[in-house]
Order: sequence, then structure tokens, then C-alpha cells
Amino acid sequence: MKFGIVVFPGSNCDADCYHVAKDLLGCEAEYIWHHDTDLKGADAVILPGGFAYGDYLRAGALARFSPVMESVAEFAGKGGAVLGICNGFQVLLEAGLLPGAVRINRGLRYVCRDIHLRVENDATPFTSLYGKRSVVKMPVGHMEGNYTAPPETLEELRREGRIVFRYCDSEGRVVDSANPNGAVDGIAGICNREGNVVGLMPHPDRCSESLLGNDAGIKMFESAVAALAAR
Amino acid sequence: MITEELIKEHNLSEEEYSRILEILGREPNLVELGIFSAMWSEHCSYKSSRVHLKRLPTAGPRVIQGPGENAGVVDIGDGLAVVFKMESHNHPSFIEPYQGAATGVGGILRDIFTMGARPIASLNSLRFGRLDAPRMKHLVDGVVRGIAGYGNCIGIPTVGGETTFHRGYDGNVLVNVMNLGIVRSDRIFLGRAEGVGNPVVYVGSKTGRDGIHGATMASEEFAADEAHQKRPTVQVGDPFTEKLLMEACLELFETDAVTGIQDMGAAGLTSSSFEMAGRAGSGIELDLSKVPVRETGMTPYEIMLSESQERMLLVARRDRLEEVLGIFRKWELDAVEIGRVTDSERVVLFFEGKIVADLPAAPLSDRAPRYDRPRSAPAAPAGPMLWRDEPELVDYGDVLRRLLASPNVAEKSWIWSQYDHMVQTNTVERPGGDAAVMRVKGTKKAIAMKSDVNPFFCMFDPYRGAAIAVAEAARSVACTGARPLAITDCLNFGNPEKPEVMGQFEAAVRGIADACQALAVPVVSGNVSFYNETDGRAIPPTPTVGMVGLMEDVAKHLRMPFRKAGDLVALLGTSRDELGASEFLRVIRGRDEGPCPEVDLDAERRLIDLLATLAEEGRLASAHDVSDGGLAVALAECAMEGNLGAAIELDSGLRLSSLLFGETTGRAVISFAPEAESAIRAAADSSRVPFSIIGRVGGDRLSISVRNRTLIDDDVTGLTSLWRGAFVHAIEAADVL
Amino acid sequence: MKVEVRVYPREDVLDPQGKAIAAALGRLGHRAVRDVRAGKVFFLDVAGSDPKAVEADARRMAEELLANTLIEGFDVRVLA
Amino acid sequence: MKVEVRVYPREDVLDPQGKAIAAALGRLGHRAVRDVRAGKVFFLDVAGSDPKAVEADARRMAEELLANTLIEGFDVRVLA
Ligand SMILES: Nc1ncnc2c1ncn2[C@@H]1O[C@H](COP(=O)(O)OP(=O)(O)O)[C@@H](O)[C@H]1O
Ligand SMILES: [Mg+2]
Repeated sequence: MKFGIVVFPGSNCDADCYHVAKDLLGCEAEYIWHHDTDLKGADAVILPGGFAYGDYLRAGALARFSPVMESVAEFAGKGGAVLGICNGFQVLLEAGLLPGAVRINRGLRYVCRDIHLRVENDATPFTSLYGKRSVVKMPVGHMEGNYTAPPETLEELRREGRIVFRYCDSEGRVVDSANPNGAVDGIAGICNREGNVVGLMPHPDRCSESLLGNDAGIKMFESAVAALAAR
Repeated sequence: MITEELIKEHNLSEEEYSRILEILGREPNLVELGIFSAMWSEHCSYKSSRVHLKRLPTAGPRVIQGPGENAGVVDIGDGLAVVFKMESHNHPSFIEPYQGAATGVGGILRDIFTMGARPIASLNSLRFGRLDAPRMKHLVDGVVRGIAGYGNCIGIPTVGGETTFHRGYDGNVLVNVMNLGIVRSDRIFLGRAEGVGNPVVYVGSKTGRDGIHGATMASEEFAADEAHQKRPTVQVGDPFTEKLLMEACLELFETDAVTGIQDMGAAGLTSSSFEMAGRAGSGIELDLSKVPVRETGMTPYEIMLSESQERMLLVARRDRLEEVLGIFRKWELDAVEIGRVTDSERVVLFFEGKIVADLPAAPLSDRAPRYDRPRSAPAAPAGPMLWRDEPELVDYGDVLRRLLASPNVAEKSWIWSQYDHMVQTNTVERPGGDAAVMRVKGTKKAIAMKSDVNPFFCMFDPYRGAAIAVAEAARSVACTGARPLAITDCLNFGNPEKPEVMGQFEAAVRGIADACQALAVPVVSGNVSFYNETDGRAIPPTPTVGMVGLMEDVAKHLRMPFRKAGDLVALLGTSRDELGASEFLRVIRGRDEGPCPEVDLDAERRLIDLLATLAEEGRLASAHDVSDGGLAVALAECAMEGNLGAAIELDSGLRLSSLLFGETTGRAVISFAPEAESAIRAAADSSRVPFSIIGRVGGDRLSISVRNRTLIDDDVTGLTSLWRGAFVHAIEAADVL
Repeated sequence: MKVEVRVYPREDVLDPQGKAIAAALGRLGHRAVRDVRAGKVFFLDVAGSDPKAVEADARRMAEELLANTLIEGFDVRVLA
Repeated sequence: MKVEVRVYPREDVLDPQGKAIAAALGRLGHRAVRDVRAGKVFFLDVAGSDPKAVEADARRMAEELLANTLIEGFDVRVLA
């Protein structure tokens, strides 16, 4: 099992994802420079968090034009597993691999803290090991996580069960007070129609070992390993 | 022709100018005058502080690099070392809080990664005036956003710091930022221009007219609202470019194609070129026409004095230049050969084919003026000490609640939740604990970091206040289970030309020196910020200490919160009748009143050693040092963070307000399983640390009684929401954009 | 030639920044402010002499990059 | 009345965002782009009928909040 981790100029969490894949899961992992178009035979591709191109203009707006993104789109088109975390999610949105957009947080401030998520879809290659409706604690760290999309898109996401994570309180209730950025419908993560491309604002890579006080996130990576083993 | 006005404009005294004439044996031209002015500014030359800084202990078995380079380096074993330093960006932050604080972060980061280290954590130590003072909320909001904007974008976590508010900072806020990086101890890079004929390479952002004379400005005091007129172009930070610069440099250091490198900080190209040549005893020749510029018509004078951010000067091996340029090309950064290393011991500057400056390299630093400025014994603010004869209070619970809600004590998550404090996934102890704890990947080790100083103590006794700052920072670090390793400092004071300010400075340096001797922690880097005055009013003496500790086994790290119902609570150390300079007097009595508490450095050393030992032996459930707000606040913090109550019974004849809220130093609150008591008591006895069981963890209330009289009995969740909400509430009205 | 591209939130998407600014202006005593929409403006310096061509060019840039047309509208003005 | 306030980086001040956008446009093949300056635009809806007064009002808002006059310039246009 090999994870390919895309590195844009300004990616910050590339090493964090690498650490999880290699040091914690003992999988193969390789960085993919944004100029490369060869995904180095990766079985799953991760777009990590950070500030690609400084998040200038709009988060993800400049990164989506990196040469590597064509290969990622092609890989995704063939059903390859793609995970966008935080800034990686923003890039997937700007690149149109996932629908919708994020705006600045409603508080107009960067938010770095633990939140709770409810797993709404456990059928994706990155969530299969979470029980459906299970509640997971994870940290967020972003300035632009305020997800929105046209009504028809939202309708479609709901109908097709493509909302993967919702912000909720520790009891699993999706309430506004548990929503860190104002995202419509408490949406924290979504997937494409086929379910192989998943993006979320929270950081599973930051809660994958008990030494850091929380290992709830590693299941996302383990799910991918399991999913590929099953293939 | 150099006129008297020009000399004055450049902040040079007559003596200093005649020294220039003597060094050159001729009159300088304007470019040369500008260079001297920058190099001999207080900020770059430390001319008023050097004679005193010599007193600081800088050696130690683990010290690889002490003061003098871009940052200090200390060995942590496993072939690794930590590189760290603290810097101030006070004046720029007062003028433009966002950019001032942001570029402060950018500057300290360059100091760390120029040495070959990857920065893993930042601290920020902030001093503001009263929240209702003019512009103050705007300043708080801007500074916090600026630190967040830069640190978050470049991907280096901001994991701790401190924030204090006092009228003494109404006219001068302080922004001190510290960063720590990890480097392979056999691959440390220095700012030296070695190897005659080697190319000198300029990398990073283009040069604009930013911050020309920033260094000299940081060497003058403000006059009223001057902060709003006379100022150089505000420097705007570009964290994205710095991220590229950092990654490119770290990639470059994997090769051995570089012989020396230094960032362009204060006084930009001037200080970097002169210091690199000076340190190596070599010379440098630069063609300023080759410097990438952002604006048209820039003169050699402007190019040499610009403080544009995100720039570096490096010396490459002659035969490896292409490789070096290639790496910067990959990261889409400007990298231009602008000169070469010579053996002339001079820095010679060309522009459009003509020589525009020709100066000896070393003398600009070595022969910079040094002043032993007149001092007067620091006078504590006048006024009698009323507290000794004041009647006691009636409602101690009310006092505790008011203290928990005061901006200095209230929880600061409004600040640190705007900082990415988790990126790089090393943060074992997040902001909110006694000290931040960062694991070192690839080892079992962890680094503990805490910045500290209680300016209110220093206000009444700069010597003791500074010594206590070292001791408290060391205690905070020990409360996480780490052993103090070394410190950096950032000494913020008023106008050194005033005898009383110089007196405060000299006393504070002695205080740090004595404490560092006693605790065996060397000072490996630091920074001095003078002229923090507005309208002749100086800030309280603020010698910020940045303590770094080492933990051999991160699995053993300790935290502040009470952990388990039934655990015993004990106090290490002795409480004395000391209310002076306490938050209690400021908040409850509304007075700045002394004296500063006593400090017993030998007792501190034994306490710190005991805490680290008990942690290493895994005997403790929690530990927390007693500081701002005294014992009652410390106990409340353990309860609130653990969301667990405790029943505390103190047996003491002390004045009750001193017992509960006095800020006697050298104390810590610990909790542990009952079985561990005898072993802990024995350890405490053998290291002669006073040990007393004061209560038991459990329930959902915090009750404190003294000799069977209940003084405080409050439910923990109530205290918590008060403590967590107070700061947000105080700041929220800040206008955001 | 100098071109100005203005990008603004589409009417039907709510604008957190505009709302916050309106509130802040209110706090500062500017009670007359009913509503604020916050957008971006880009001043481009483009080589070329034919205003039509330059404008068409700028529109492409706005569609491709400067605006996220899902939530933002834009307009283009050639200044000189 | 509708008022437009444009806020832009002062000429002598670095504009990292504009720099990054210009570079990106270049990579996208818009080689004609020489320079980009990135600013903000605010559309205010202000109660009032006297254009002069409303404009003066908007200028105050710009100075107090919308623009950081240390590093940004601004201009105000009353639209209707
Ligand atoms: N500006 C800040 N940035 C990050 N953390 C901060 C800041 N100010 C305070 N903190 C955190 O709040 C906690 C309490 O700080 P402080 O009151 O200085 O502790 P102590 O009273 O033990 O010295 C610490 O964990 C500190 O790191
Ligand atoms: Mg403190």
C-alpha cells in the first residue's frame, strides 16, 4: 500500500501526513512535487493541509493550476482514492473535483481547536472503519472553512449521501454552537458521486497518535489501507 | 559634504562622528555615513548594554553556540541540537500592529533557519496597556492577527507565551517572539564569509524602500502621536515567500555548497555583509547594481539600508554556484550573485561601475561605541505599603472570582485559538499548560518551552524580578517533567540615557545572571530593546526570559489538571506574608504596591530538581507552579483544567489574603495517588523542600478552608465559564477586519 | 494598459465579511449604514493597445482565476 | 444611497498577493500581464439623500476602518 502526498509551494502538513502513513502505519509513502505529473504508483493520493501559494487570492485558487492536478484528476477519474485535508480540500473544491466553495469563517478569524464530527457516510475508502453516525473528536485549523454551495448542489449532496462529516456537539447533535466556521448545514466534509474523492476541513493527521492526546484520526488512513486490501 | 544636520539625522553623536573620521582617516560619504549610523545604532551595536551583558553566564557542557551568532545552539543528544532566540518588534507593532507583529515572527524564524535548523515552535510574549486605553483593542487584535497570519501561513506552530495588561504599556506595547528549531549538531551554519573568491549570493524578495532606518528608529523614543507621523515605510511581511525561502535553504543545507549564510534583518544588507566579513576576518565586494529591486531609481544608500523582509545573504563554494542557484530556481525565488569574498578585510560597494563605499569590515562592529552610561539605583514607585495594616476581607470567594476574570489571569484561548498550535504534529502540551511540550520526532525526547517575566515584580525590584523570571520559567518547565537546559532573553526597557532606566537595566541583568548561575542554565542568545518610552514615560522594566527544558522520555510528561478523584493534593514550598506586587492588590485594592516577593534561588533549584525527579519516577498525577493570583488561583486552575473539584484544608496562621492570593515564589501544587505519598514525602525531605498535604481531589466543587473556617466554596463549572469567558468578553468589542 | 477587475459576492450568497464590517461601522457610530458587501478589486497592467482585446483578455483571467464564479460575480473596466 | 469604496496598497508598499497573482497569471499563459495590485472594494448602502454628506461620511468610514492608511490608499464614489 503506497500513499502519494502532493507537495505544493506552501504545503505545511505534507510531512505530517507522511509521518502518519510511514511511521505510524508502516505503509510506503512518497512526496509528489506539484510540478510532477507522475503519481509514482501511489494507491491513494493525499492533498495535505497548509497554505498552498500562501492562500493568496482564495485558498486553493492558485494551487489548482499546478501540473500535478491534471494527474490527480485523471487518477480520481479512474476511481483512485483521493483525500483532501483542509487546504487540500480547498484545492479539490477550486479544481472542481468536489462541488461547492469555502468562504472566510463567519468569525473572520483563524480557528485552531478541537471540534466534534458526526460520520454521515462510512462507505468511502477513508471512512469505512468508522461506524455510521459515530462521533469523532478532531482538531480544525483554518481561516476559510465556511462551506457553501448552490441550493441544487446541496440538495444533490444530501440526496446522494455525499455529506461525509458534519460538525456536531460531543453528543452527536448537529447544532450551530458546535459549528466552528458557519458552514452551511454543518458540512465539514464531502465526497464525489463515486465516493472515491473525499475532502474535509478537520485534520485527521493531527490526531493519529495517543501521545498527542487523540488518535481518532488514524482510522481514516487505516480505512484506506483496508479498502485497498479489499480490492 | 557631511553637515552637522546630516550627522544628527543619522543619530550619531559628535564623539561617534569623530571616531568615524579616525577609523577612516577621511570624511565618509553619505552611503558610508548611513552604514555607520545603522551599524552603530543601539539596536545593532548594543552600545549601551554590552558592558553589562558581559556578566551573563554563557558557557555550559551542552552549549554549542552562545551569543554572537544569529541564535544560540544547545546539544540535546542523539546527534541533535536545539537552536533558539527571542526578538522584540515593539516599535513597529505599535505603529502598525498586524505587519509589525507579523514581520517580527518572520525575522526570528530567519534567525533560526539560517543556522540550518528547522523551526518547530514559536512563543509570543505580549504586553499591552489597559484594554480601554486609546487604540488598545485595535493593537491587541492586530498583534494577535499578525502573529497568526505569519506563523500559521508558514506552518510553524505558536505553542505558548504570556500576555499581560497594565497602564505602564498604554503608550508602548511589547511584542517579543521566540522560536526554537532542531538541527543536526554536526551541521550548523554560521554567518561567516569564508573562502576568498567565493561568490556572495542574494536570495529572496526584491529590495524596496521598506523600513529604511528601522534600526535607528528602534533606537529612539516616541514623542506623542509621533508614532503616527515620522516613520519609515511600513514593512509588509510575505510569509509565503519566507516559506519558500525556508524550504529552499533547508534543502540547500543538505548539500555542502554553502560556506556561510545570514538573514538580512535590521539594517538589511549592511549588517549582513559587514558582520559576515567581520566574523570571518575576510572582506566582501558587492555590486549593488545587481541587487534585485522592487522600485525604480533606488540609490545605493537606500539599497544598503532597506529592511525589506524575506531576504538572505549567503556565500557559496565557487565550484557549486550553479547547484545553489538551481535550488532557489526550483522554489521560484530570486537568487543573484552580487559579489565575492576577498581578503581585503574591507567591504567595498560598487554601483553602476563606480565605488560608492569602501570601509574596513571588522571595526564597524569591533570599534562600535560602548557606553557605561550613568546609573542611579532603581527607585521603586513611591507610596506607602498600605496592605500590611488593611482590614481583611469578608468574601474570599468573590475575590477568587474577580481574579479569575481579570485579563491577566483569565484564560487566553481567544488568543491561542487564532494560532495554529498543532501543525507539524509535535505539540504534546498545547497552550494552557505551565509550559509547551514538543516531542522530538525520531527520539524519545521532548522539549519544554516557556516565556516568563512578571513586570510588576520588576517594577518594584528589577534585580529580584528578573531573577524570579528565570526561576519561574524554570519551575514552569519542571512542572511538565523537563529539566531546564538554557535560556534566551529579550530585555525591554526605557531610554538608556536616563540614569534610572540604566539602573533598572543593570539590576535586571545581574538578577538574570545570578539566577542562571544558581540554576546552572546558561544564556545562549538574546536581544535588547531600549527606548520603549512615550512622552518621557518608560515602560515597567520587562526582562522577558525564554526558558528551554529537556525531557528524556516524553511518555513521562506531566500536566496541570487534577486527574483522579481520591488523589492527594500537596503544596511544595512555603507561603509567606507577601501580598506586594500581587494581582490581588491591583484588582481588588486597585493599587500598584510593593514590595516584590523574596526569592531563594537555592530553594528554587532544589524544588525544580525535585519536580523533574518525581516526574521521571512517574510518581505524580499533576503539577502546576504557583504564580499570578497565588495559591487559590493555582488550585482553581488545576480544578478547572481537570474539570474535577477538590477539598483543600490549609493549616496556617498567615494573613489569609497572603495565604490565598499572595505570590510568594518557589511553590508548586502537585497531586498524586495516596500510595505514592511516603515516597514523595521522603524525596521532598531529602532535597529539603517543604512538603505539606493540603487536600484531596474529588467532587465538582473547589472548597478551601483554613483551620476549619471555609473561605471558598464554589462549583468548578461556574468558575470555569467565568475564567474562560472573561477575556473574550473583555476583547470582543475590538473592531475586526 | 490599466484594467480594473472588481470581484464581489453574488447577491444570493451571504457575505460574512460584509456583515461584520457593517456591524463594526455601526459600533463606530455610523448608524446610517444599512448594508455592506465586501469584494476585491484588482488593478492589472496589461501590455497591449486594443482596449477590446485587453478587456476580453481580462475577462478570461477573471473567469479562470480572479473570481470563483460559483459564489462571486465580476466586472471589468479598461481604464487607459 | 449606494457608495463604492476602493482600497488599494500604496505604491511604495509591497503587495505579496498581487505579486503571487501576477505570477500565476503568467503561468496560465497570460504573458501580457506586467503587474497586478490587489485591493478591496466595499459596496455600502447608506441612508441619506445628500451625495456630498454621504461621501464625506464614507471617507470617514474608510479612514477609521475600511482602509489601513499606513499602507493603503482609498477612493470613494457615490453611485446613486
Ligand atoms: N500570547 C499567548 N500565546 C499563546 N499562549 C499564551 C499566550 N498568553 C498566555 N498563553 C498561555 O496561557 C497559559 C498561562 O500563561 P501564564 O499566565 O504566563 O502562565 P503562568 O501564570 O504559569 O506564568 C500558558 O500556557 C501560556 O502559554
Ligand atoms: Mg507568568
